[in-house]
Amino acid sequence: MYVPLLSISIWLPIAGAVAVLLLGSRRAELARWVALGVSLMTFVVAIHLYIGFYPDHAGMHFVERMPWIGAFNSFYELGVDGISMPLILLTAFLTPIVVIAGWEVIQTRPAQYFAAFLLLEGLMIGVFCALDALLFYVFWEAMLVPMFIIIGVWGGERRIYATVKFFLYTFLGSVFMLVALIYMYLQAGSYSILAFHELPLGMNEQILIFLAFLIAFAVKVPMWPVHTWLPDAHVEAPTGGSVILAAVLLKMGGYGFLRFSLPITPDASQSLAWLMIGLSLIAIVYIAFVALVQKDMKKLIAYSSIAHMGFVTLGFFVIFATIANSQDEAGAMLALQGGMVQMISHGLISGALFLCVGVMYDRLHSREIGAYGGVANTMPKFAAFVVLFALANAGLPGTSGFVGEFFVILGSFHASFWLAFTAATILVFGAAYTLWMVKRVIFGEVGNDGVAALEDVGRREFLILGILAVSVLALGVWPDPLVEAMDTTLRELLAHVMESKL
Amino acid sequence: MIPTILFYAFAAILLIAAFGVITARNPVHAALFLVLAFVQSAALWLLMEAEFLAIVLVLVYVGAVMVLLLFVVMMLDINVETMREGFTRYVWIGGLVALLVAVEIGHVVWFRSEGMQFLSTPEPFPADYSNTRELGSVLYTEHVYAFEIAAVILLLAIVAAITLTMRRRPGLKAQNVAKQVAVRREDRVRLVKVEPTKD
Amino acid sequence: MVTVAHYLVLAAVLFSVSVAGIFINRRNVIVLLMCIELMLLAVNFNFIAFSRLLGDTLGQVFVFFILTVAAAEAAIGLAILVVLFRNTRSINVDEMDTLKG
Amino acid sequence: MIDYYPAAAEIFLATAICVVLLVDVFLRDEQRMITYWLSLAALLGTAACSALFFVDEPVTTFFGSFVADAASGVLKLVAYVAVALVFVYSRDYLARRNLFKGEFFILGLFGLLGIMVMVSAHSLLTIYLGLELLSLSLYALVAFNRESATAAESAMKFFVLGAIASGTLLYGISLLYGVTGTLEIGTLAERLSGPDGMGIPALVGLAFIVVGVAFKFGAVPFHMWVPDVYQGAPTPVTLYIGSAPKIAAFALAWRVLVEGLGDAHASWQGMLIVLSILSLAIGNIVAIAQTNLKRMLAYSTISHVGFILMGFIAGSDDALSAALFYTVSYVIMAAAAFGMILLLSREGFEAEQLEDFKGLNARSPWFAFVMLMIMFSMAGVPPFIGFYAKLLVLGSLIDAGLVWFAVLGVLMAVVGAFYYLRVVWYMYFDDPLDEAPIAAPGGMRVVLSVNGLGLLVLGVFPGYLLELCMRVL
Amino acid sequence: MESIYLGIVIAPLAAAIVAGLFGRTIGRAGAHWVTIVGVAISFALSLVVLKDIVIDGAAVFNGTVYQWAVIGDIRMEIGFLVDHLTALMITVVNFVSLAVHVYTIGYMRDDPGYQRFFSYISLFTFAMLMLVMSNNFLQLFFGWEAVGVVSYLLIGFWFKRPTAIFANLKAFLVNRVGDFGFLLGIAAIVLHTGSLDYATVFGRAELLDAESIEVLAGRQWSVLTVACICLFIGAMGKSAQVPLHVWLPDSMEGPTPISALIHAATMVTAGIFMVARMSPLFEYSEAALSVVLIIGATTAFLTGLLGIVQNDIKRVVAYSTLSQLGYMTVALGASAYAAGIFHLMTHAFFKALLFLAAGSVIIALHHEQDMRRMGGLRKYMPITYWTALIGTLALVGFPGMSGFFSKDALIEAVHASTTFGAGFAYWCVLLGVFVTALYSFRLLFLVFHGEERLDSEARAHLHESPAVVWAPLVALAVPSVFIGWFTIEPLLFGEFFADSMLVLEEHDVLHEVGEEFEGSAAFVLHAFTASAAIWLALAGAIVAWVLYLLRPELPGRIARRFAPAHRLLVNKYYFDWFNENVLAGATRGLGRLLWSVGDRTVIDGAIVNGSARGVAALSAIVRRVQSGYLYHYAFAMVIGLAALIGWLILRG
Repeated sequence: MYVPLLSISIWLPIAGAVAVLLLGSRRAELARWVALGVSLMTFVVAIHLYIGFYPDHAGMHFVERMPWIGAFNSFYELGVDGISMPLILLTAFLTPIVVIAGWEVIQTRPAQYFAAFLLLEGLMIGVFCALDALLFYVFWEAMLVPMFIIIGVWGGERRIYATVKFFLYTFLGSVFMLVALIYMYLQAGSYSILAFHELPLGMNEQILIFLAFLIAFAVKVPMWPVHTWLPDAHVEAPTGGSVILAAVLLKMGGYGFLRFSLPITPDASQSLAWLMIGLSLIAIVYIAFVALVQKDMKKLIAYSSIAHMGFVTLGFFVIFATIANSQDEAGAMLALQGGMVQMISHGLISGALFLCVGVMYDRLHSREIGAYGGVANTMPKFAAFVVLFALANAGLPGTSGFVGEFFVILGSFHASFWLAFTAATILVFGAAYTLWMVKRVIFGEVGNDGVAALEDVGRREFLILGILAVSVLALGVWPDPLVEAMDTTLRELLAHVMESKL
Repeated sequence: MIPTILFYAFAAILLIAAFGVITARNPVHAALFLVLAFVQSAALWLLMEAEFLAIVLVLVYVGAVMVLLLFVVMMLDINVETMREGFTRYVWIGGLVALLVAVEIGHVVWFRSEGMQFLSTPEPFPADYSNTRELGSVLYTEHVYAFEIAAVILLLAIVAAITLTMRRRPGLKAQNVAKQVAVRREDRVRLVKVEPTKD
Repeated sequence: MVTVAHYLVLAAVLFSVSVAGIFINRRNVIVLLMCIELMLLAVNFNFIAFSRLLGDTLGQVFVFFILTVAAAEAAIGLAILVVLFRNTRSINVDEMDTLKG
Repeated sequence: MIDYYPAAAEIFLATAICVVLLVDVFLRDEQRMITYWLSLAALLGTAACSALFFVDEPVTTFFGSFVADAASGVLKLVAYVAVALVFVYSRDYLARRNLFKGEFFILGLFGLLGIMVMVSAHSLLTIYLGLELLSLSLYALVAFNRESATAAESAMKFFVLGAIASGTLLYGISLLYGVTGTLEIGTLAERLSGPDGMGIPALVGLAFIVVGVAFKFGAVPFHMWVPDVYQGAPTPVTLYIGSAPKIAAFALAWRVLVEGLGDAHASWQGMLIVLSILSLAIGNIVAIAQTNLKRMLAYSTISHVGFILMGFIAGSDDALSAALFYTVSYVIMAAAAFGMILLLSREGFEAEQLEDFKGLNARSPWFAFVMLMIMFSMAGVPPFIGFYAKLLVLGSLIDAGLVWFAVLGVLMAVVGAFYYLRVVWYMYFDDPLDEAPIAAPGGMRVVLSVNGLGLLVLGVFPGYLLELCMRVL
Repeated sequence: MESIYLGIVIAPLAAAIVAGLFGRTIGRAGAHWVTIVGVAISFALSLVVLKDIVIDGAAVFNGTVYQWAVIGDIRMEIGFLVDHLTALMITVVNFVSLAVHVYTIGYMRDDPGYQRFFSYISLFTFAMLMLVMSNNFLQLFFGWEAVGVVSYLLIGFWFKRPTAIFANLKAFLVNRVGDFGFLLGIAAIVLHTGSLDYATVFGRAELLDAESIEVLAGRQWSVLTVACICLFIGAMGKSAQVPLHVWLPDSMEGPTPISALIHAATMVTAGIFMVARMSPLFEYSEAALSVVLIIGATTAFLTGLLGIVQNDIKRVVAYSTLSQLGYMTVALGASAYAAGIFHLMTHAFFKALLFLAAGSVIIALHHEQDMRRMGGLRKYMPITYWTALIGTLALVGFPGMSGFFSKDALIEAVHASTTFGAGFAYWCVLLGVFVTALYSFRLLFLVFHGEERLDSEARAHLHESPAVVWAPLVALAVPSVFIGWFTIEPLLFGEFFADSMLVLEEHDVLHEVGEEFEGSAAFVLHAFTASAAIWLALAGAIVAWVLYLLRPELPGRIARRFAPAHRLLVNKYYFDWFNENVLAGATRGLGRLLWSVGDRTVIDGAIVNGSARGVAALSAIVRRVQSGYLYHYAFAMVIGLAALIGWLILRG
């Protein structure tokens, strides 16, 4: 029997969102359970995506195609490959966690809160499996709406500044992409992304299109110097919002590079790779310095996210130099795989770290590092989780955080020794800012009466942190299932990118 | 020769009147200048053998519209003394822009009308030509649609003017004709059987 | 000889004068209404001149309708003027500035 | 013999207006609902006539001064819907303010007739008359609340500026007439496409006409009336002005510029580009500083006009369809937006300040959501219809090789997004300033909800409307 | 066999997980039992392996456990390489670990984090075993970092102490600097050989040497040299070589058992082990070997000097460890890998012994660590004293003790080496012997001899430590005394290591030393005649006796006399000062600068918010055009009209 798995995983959460909204906040308890149920069902569907995925098959899986807007020759076309499937899985995995995390904490308009997240989930999955550029763009932009609301309604003190900044920043970025998409539509006669991949484009066109994409994706990733929305958005967003923002939304930038920039404009990517690598390195080093001096935990993690996402972009764009210097695709594959694994892993780790900050924030209502100290005394279980996730964030082998960084550093070595050298500084800096925070927050004598009165994690919190801890460790100890799933797709991508369109 | 002299005479008076309209201190004077301008225009139109429109302009415009205008001017009772303030300060820039527009259009019709007959004098119509008949013959046939719309516009003007200006003043004593008509004998006269008094 | 162009230039000058009148006049709204009448008059000149040049009646028909509409317009304009005056006891252009920005 | 059938809708409406007028005269104040229902019935009848006599191929009648074609049919139907929405949204507001008079509906129908005349005009004369019919009803409508000084002020400004604009338009028409000797649009186009048809006098006439068109649209620098009138007019009238007449403006531009002066596209393209850029910039930038929602929406209109003009600038058939689509979707959005203001208004309280929307989500989550959809749609965020409107016009610009202009457009859209977002943040992120329940009647709630949801539904399935727009032009 | 190998690593891991996650359920006794049993099983199995490989001569095992990831044609796997080196290492590790486990029962008796501690040390054992048993670079790095993390956790075990959590952060970061190099080294190797597997990589070592890489512009360096130096930077971090040694003394903030286990016996020697393991690479790079040699020699001498001025009992031992690690490194640099490993082994025993003895003293004095408040403890703690004495003698190289064999052979090997820097290294290690003896006996005299400087309360409770504490001391004392006798020949000159390590013909210094080797006893005798080392050691001991027992006022006078030198030593050559104030300070300063200027002022302030403010300001200005005056509106229209017409006319 044919089951449109992708459509289900998009529309099930959206329908769930409507249902939750209709239930309303007066029946909050029921709304919570419905939200949890729907998100879990979506996760089950997403697992089926993994089960039914043939890693050796290079093309799209689970393809669905229906006419959508005839006038544009635009189709409701869905499909996943090795790049998008893990990201969908990540999305579907984190949404139930976010729902559970907000279970008791969210008391103002809970139904809207959960509905917003379900809606967001559906739209995010839509972004990852849309094969029609117009459809993609619709999901891509529509996603901003629930996120805008989430940060703005349930956020912290400066939430309005943060959410407006977030919205305008990303909106500014994506409109340029829209122009590029329209341009290519006019060239190709359809909005099919796969057709765009094969579209012959001259160098100047490619450069302009690449830059348009760059603005869109760089904002999302975010890359230096268009990163400043992220710390604000993260700091002000509610815990769930931060989690989704860091774990999934940022990945869309990376996904965009793989799905659009590289295959559509391979020659421009090659000729502008120096720019991308430069920006990535700046992100890694510059942001590390900045992260070091943050006084706000969420801000620190946000900056750390930027630095870690720098590895993603570095991995994606270092391939040209690697291939050019070695004629060997292993290095390039390492870099590509590294970028992808880093995205998944960063999703888990940063999500977990934001949840940890959320746990503390729920108790003391402060994100300041200075407001804590010696949390391990009163919350030993929690402290164990924080230390684990912090170490994972610092790229400890055996956790998922290591895998991506390892691959990327290895992959960039062929490009240039100093490139790998600079990238590898994250070993030191990442550990420095993360563990320094841990030192000041978790360790030490009990900092104040507030800390003294802290209660350790409850069952609900333990559950979600435990699940994340297990997945972080599992991915670190055995990344092969993930790597294997992506391998063929990335190999094809690499071959495609290396073929000039000129 | 005579038409030329007449043209310049009428045109001069027309322009003077127009300047008068925009510079007159008193709105009543302005209205009267406008009447003068209309009359001069009617004369000029006669020179162009548009007799019907010339007459209409005098009858309808000067006769009706301008009277309405004057009527309103009088009714509103405006303080004439303060009417000129600020005038001189802006007159030069206004004049400059107006001059610019006039020069632009004049330049175009005089120098840039290649292939057009703008600089020719049309032949006069034959003596038995009736401007009114010509207009009449097309107005209700070719232009019946426009004519009907014009009718609707006039209806609209009536409705709009009434809507905007008609006020039911409370406390105003007026007859309610409908009520008067609808009144029945029973409402006004009650027949009472009065027992005859017995003295 | 008086050519069509003479009439056209006259109309242009008349048009400019009326336009100038609208923004030179800072006090009285009634004068603005008169300027509008002048402007329509200028247009009428154009139509009649062209009608004469081309030797057909279309232009004159147009003038006919313009006159009609101008009358209606004048009626409505005066009605608005009356409403304005009743509300503010003033018809000064300078004082019509509550809506701005 | 004149063929009256193509003009059945106009004839029906004109008759219906007379009937409503007559009936209204004999109604007592408390029976005024009859006028309301009669007006809606008139709209329904007109729509039925339009639908019944819908033609796919252009048909001209009345000696070439009237044309019925598919596009005009669609435009008229949209106009009916818009006017119907105006009537439905306005009823309660008017009733609460003692403004519930038959004249409102009658003037509204007069205006609609003017729009229809313009849409179906095939002669510069009928275009002018239709324009006047529409404008005169609008002047009267703006001043409709006779107790309001601001309304009178805005009506006066509107009137004077409108008269200047129509004078300018007339001047342009006179020049064109002088050059071509005709007023009929088809013939005009033919004669202008001749060897030396497009001389300087014709071009100057064109400039005058562009001014008239721009004024009707409200494009910068001929936009000055828009904010003042939107703010000063009673909200139902603002709703009216903000919606249906945009169709007339589109028709004016389409009939005159495209059908009549299509050969001069290169000449008016440059002018429209300037107007469009100015409109985008001024509209979006000044809207940010506004605190009055009606005024903000006025500036928003100006910016939307900048986008509509893009369709004309690009000039191809698809581009015109894009402009048409934009116009139609804008009408729907604007109707809903002003409908929201009417919804929140009650006795002695005009919900026209931005602050009046604060905390709407706490008061009514559903209508906050409707407003959210409207705002995001106006900002051009998918999956709402406003996005496709922008997508289409931008696409046509890029197709015409004006990529830089498209980039400029999207940048301005980003600037514009800010003030739409502000409405959403007031509704969702701030606490309500007043807790009064929404007093609007059920019918209006339903219609407004449908109107708002329409933005979403048309956004998810834009295909039908899109193809319609492409087919008729 | 494979299941045995798995058992060796899994037993401690399982024990760690049980003790860590279910510590509260199984209780304190449960925790120490489960972990001790886990490590005991592992130790037993490692003995089996040792016998199997060394005695039975079983084939070297090199196999994969599972595939970690495959990318391109690079296979990344988790697997074991069990050869002689591995067998020796796992035995040593497990032995010391077991001893420390037992010792901990006593040492940590009253600590609230009892179960956690056992979990950590068990986990550490697992990580260390993974490191030494690895057959590839990936797993090596895994273990490498994992031991670092457990070390981090253990140094900060008493997380309430500000000094402890400062020290653990410092330790982790300094180690990370080393790992940074290590990772680059791995990258160089993987990328140029296409494999992570030891066997494959070693097989291509010569090819690697032929390839060149441009690190500095215009300079072509051999990939092998670059890789080896990078790898050695990792070793410098982990094995605390100058200048990355700064973390080790601070790491004494952790509980003493882990100082013994991690910071003396096992983890810090991982670097030594690694270089030995990589000998097939290092051998082909003269430059790398020189670097190793010079760094090691510098460390050996300089850090030894610091031990003289320390007053904290554990810190003295820590500096001693640093110095001894320097010795091992020197051996590696001289291509005497076997000597390095040999010293590693003997050092593991006697240094663990010394630490545990120090710990015994510390618990007896209720966590007093300052030697100036000790003295004369001999009579209160005889077992501790004697075992400590054995440890000290072994450390200073008293003839016949284990340390004597390893150190003397090492010095001989350096003497024979021709690698660049060998002369310098030789003098360093030779003088180091004197220094070693000086600080070692200083410690011994200050703690156990002389007058009692204890406070009265401490003296009242003073008594010998319980059996769980002294039993491991004894257990370690035994190999400290004897192991050298039996192992020097097979290890250094025999075929014990077989093919585990590669030494090129021209570097084979041990062979040279071995030519004169005629049995352990002869080696002892030979030392008295042919080596200066033993006399230097004696001199050190005497000087210590004079200074700290005979004339205790002398040291202070000397310190005042040579005040600048003394200050230099007390301040540890200003390394910490430099790191904290210059490096860390500059980093934070740069961070603040980038944040406040780069992010907040320029990007956010000027560009992002600036453009927003700009638009708002523009808006406020432009809206004034909408003045409300009708004539302005009309004026705008007319201007627009005039402009349009004018444009048309001018355009033609």
